[in-house]
Amino acid sequence: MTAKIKRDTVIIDENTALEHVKDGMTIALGGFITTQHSMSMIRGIAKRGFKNLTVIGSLSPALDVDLLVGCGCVRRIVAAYVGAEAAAPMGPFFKKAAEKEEIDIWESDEIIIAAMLKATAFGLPFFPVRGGLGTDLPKLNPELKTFHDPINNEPLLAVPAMHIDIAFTHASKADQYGNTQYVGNSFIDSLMCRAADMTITTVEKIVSPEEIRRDPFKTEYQADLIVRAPFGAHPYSCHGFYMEDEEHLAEYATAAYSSIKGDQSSWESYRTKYIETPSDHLDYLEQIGIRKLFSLNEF
Amino acid sequence: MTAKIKRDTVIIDENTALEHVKDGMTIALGGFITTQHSMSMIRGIAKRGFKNLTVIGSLSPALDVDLLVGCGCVRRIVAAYVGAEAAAPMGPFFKKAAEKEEIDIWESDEIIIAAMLKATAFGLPFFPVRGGLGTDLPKLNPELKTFHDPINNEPLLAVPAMHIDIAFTHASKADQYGNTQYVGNSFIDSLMCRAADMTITTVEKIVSPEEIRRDPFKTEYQADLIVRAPFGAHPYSCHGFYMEDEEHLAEYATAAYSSIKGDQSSWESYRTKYIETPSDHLDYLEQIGIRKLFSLNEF
Amino acid sequence: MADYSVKELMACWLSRDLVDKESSAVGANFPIPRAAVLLAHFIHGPNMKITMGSFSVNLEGVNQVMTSKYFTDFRPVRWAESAANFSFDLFTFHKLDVFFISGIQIDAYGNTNLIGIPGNGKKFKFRGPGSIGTTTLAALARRYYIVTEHHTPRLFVEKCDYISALGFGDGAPDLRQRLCLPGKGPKYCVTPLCIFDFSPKTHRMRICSLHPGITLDQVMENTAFEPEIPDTIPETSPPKKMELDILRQRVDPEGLLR
Amino acid sequence: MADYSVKELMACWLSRDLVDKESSAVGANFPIPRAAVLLAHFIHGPNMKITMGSFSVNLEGVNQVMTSKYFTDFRPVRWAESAANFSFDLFTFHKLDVFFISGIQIDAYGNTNLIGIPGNGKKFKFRGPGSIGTTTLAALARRYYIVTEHHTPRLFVEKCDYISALGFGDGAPDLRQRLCLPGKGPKYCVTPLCIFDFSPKTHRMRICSLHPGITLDQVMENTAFEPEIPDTIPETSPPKKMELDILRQRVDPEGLLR
Repeated sequence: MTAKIKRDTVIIDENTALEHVKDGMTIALGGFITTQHSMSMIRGIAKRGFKNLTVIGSLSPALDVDLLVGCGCVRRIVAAYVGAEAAAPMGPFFKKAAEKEEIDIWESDEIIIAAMLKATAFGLPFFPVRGGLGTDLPKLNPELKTFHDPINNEPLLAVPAMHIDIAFTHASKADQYGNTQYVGNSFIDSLMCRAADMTITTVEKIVSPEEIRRDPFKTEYQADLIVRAPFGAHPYSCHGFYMEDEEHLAEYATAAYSSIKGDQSSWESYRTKYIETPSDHLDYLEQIGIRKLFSLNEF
Repeated sequence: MTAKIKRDTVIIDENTALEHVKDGMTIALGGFITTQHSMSMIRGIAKRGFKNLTVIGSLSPALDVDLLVGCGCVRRIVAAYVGAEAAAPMGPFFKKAAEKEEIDIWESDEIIIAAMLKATAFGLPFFPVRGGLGTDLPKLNPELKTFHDPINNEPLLAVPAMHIDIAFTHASKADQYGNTQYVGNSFIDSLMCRAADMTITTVEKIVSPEEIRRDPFKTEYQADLIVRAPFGAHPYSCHGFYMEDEEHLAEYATAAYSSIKGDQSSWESYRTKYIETPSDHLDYLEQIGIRKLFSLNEF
Repeated sequence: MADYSVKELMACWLSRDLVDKESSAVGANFPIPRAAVLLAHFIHGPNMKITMGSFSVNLEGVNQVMTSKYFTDFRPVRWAESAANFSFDLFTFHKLDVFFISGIQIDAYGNTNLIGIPGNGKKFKFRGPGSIGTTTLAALARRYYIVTEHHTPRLFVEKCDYISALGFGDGAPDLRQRLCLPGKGPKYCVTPLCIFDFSPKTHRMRICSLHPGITLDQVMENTAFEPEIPDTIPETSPPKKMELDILRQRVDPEGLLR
Repeated sequence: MADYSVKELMACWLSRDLVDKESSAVGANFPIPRAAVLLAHFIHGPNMKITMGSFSVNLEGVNQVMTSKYFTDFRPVRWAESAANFSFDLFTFHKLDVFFISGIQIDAYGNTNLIGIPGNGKKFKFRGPGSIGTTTLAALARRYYIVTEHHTPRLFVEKCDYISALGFGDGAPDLRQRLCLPGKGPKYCVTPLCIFDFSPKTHRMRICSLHPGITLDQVMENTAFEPEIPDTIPETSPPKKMELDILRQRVDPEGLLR
């Protein structure tokens, strides 16, 4: 009855996805602490050597952000914590770069970052919060402005919006049209995607549109681009799929700590093996090995 | 090993639930337009003749709010629309009370009400929005204040928080501890419950805690009190259970329109039959009849 | 004798102004814009982001869509890819491309009134239904259309008694920029008699086309303000057979627009 | 020789100050408060609103709880009644009853620092891990506890170099009211040597009790500020057998606190 028109698929490969990144961009990384970071994309960014990025971590990111600092990609960090808890209380490269003033830190706490994301997602110049009054955060981060509200004249902190070029998230599954669902918690990803100009999501599995429609209430957002990446959050966990690879996190932390103490050998070999040499994400997984990957199952 | 301590159940009957309502309170009613209003509670409020209520409708409520106006319970209304679309484009009692200045209307649109709920839920004195600038809303509702933001000096509207005593919502199911889930959309209910001091939720079904735990991501909020009320949203729809009872909505609208035109007979008989005489919600359902109720199934 | 109704004409005309990949929302109980969006989706917009009530749907491969009398109708869930998250999505309308607005008054600068009419020293001689979501959406959506099933002098006034949704205010050229509103305002006003657009200089309504069989005098008699009138006024392009076929078979099988 | 560790003492003591029906949140990798909350839940708080990571759980009938090394551990989902909605719940901490905070500096007025230490003309001679959620939670949660596994003069300072979480600022009696902060601030500071509370008049830390075997001199030597010292200082009440049994069998089977 009508000319055959077709809906577009948004699935692309990781190289094409990474062509959207440019030096100096502001990127937001989803997940939370040690789970669901889009590591295949983050390693891809590190490998390609992008520069002067502003990196918004997942409120409290893990060593995903530390890796980008260690690879020299970062000019400015928005994060309330950089570390992997028991596996590495602090990101070594983050710590050193902060102390050497090689990076700017947009000083904040998790809720202040979430407020910045809300302001951005809602198209508002700022979002008001109470936390931070009476602390040194406004001194360390002059973008946070104390003001008095127009209704009750109460003191509040205005958290400004921040333009975000790309959000990188890692989800359980998506269909070919970008509809994205999680087995577990999506943490701040939904808000991040609404705040960013573009969302690139790596997924454990691509599923049929019919599977997504089976429970449309589970759909968290519609990503602009989908990249298939099984074990895409490794060495972090992905709810419902695998847990943290603690050995790998320890290997990273050890290498990074020796690097900041002056011995570059183990960091160079880590970087060569896991970042520079693998041609793509699946090649990286080959380095990790099937036996290790399948040892990480939940429970 | 330890003294036997037990977790409390929060299931109560509708009479006990309604003892929490007092004259002059501010109550918020969940649902959206023609779906999922907690009608058993609303009819109970009308029957008991509470006075001077401030009623926050579900952004755009239906004739649930109109019924409370018609029964003389309402002093002030927060609603962006009062009507039932095709079944009755406007609430008759609302229209008459507005024109006779018998009620105050907190003039707004849906997003401005949602902003008020956000401010309240987030413990903020106000929430900033752009919509409403250049309109007559701030003139009609002087609580909406134009201000300039502390970051970019852009004009914005400050929507104040509003203290809410009780939120009444209607959900698909809950366990005995108040964990509440929906088959369909929960619209603004989650936000309303976080804004109110207390949440009283009527449910189609009470289910086991194990059934709730089967998908904890579906839990929208933990209600303070749960009242069992199958067909509790009648004559409105409840996603996954039943559709609007259009005949009943027409019966209401016809009665209400004759009342505002001066003929009280059909309104008095409606009110007697459906509000005053039934001793409780199940008695009301007997008035509606099983044949009618089971004709309302979805699809 | 036309083989289509004026509502069908309005829906078909509107559908041609919608673009693939755009997002749109249609308010409650508003059948002409709803039909326009679905028609565009079936004809040239397979990637349009369509909402039916609170659901995001895509109807590729769907032969026939039921109409909904109520915004919250649950049945479109069968085609839903996601459900509106009221916590987020009510606040992100600056990302919405297209919205549709009506009113109990529509004025020369595209402002609309859903609140009411004052009189006798009172706020409301006549109370309207309320602003619904129009106040915010008129401010934020990238563009919107004013659509009305009636065209009378009481509806089309020089100045709304109350403005519930801001069009171009008093026509000042930079009003929306001064208010920092992201939306560009109303693009067209579609009535049963004609299409108005807005003069780029004055932001005043301007006759864009007259529906087949309608004269300029008919429009002027039913409009209480003086719209701008260009030298030549084309006829509104009527529905094509292909459009009517899809409209009647797939979008409006119950014939609500007939 | 005590048959319990000081961490077990701290957890048991803290658990007694938690009340049934209260809501509490425990930050990442913070085993003593985590144990205190679960212990209170098992002993006298069946209606406590407990979070394990991002899940709201109730553990009635659960014999043994695994410990989590990571905040985002997915395994407590087995007991979850709901999952945190980051869009709402991160902004509603004024409804949270109880929180726990640590720091790389803790000062005489209960302010804490997780940001870092300046030096040599630089912002950071030593960069700390970051404020996590403490800035907001210290402002909003109805009360909080400062809990630390260490008690040294470098940690307990007169004034934090940077305040990341506000306790009582400079001790001004109405500081929190002036700032309109809903939270009442820190209630106790629990260390491996003693319990501090805060003088109601000065808001300065005051020794509340000394752990069994600890002398006042030991506390003073390890505290770089002068706390207020009452005339009589009781001994911190040690764990009861029942508490230790539940702690070791149900809450901390791996013995992280031993």
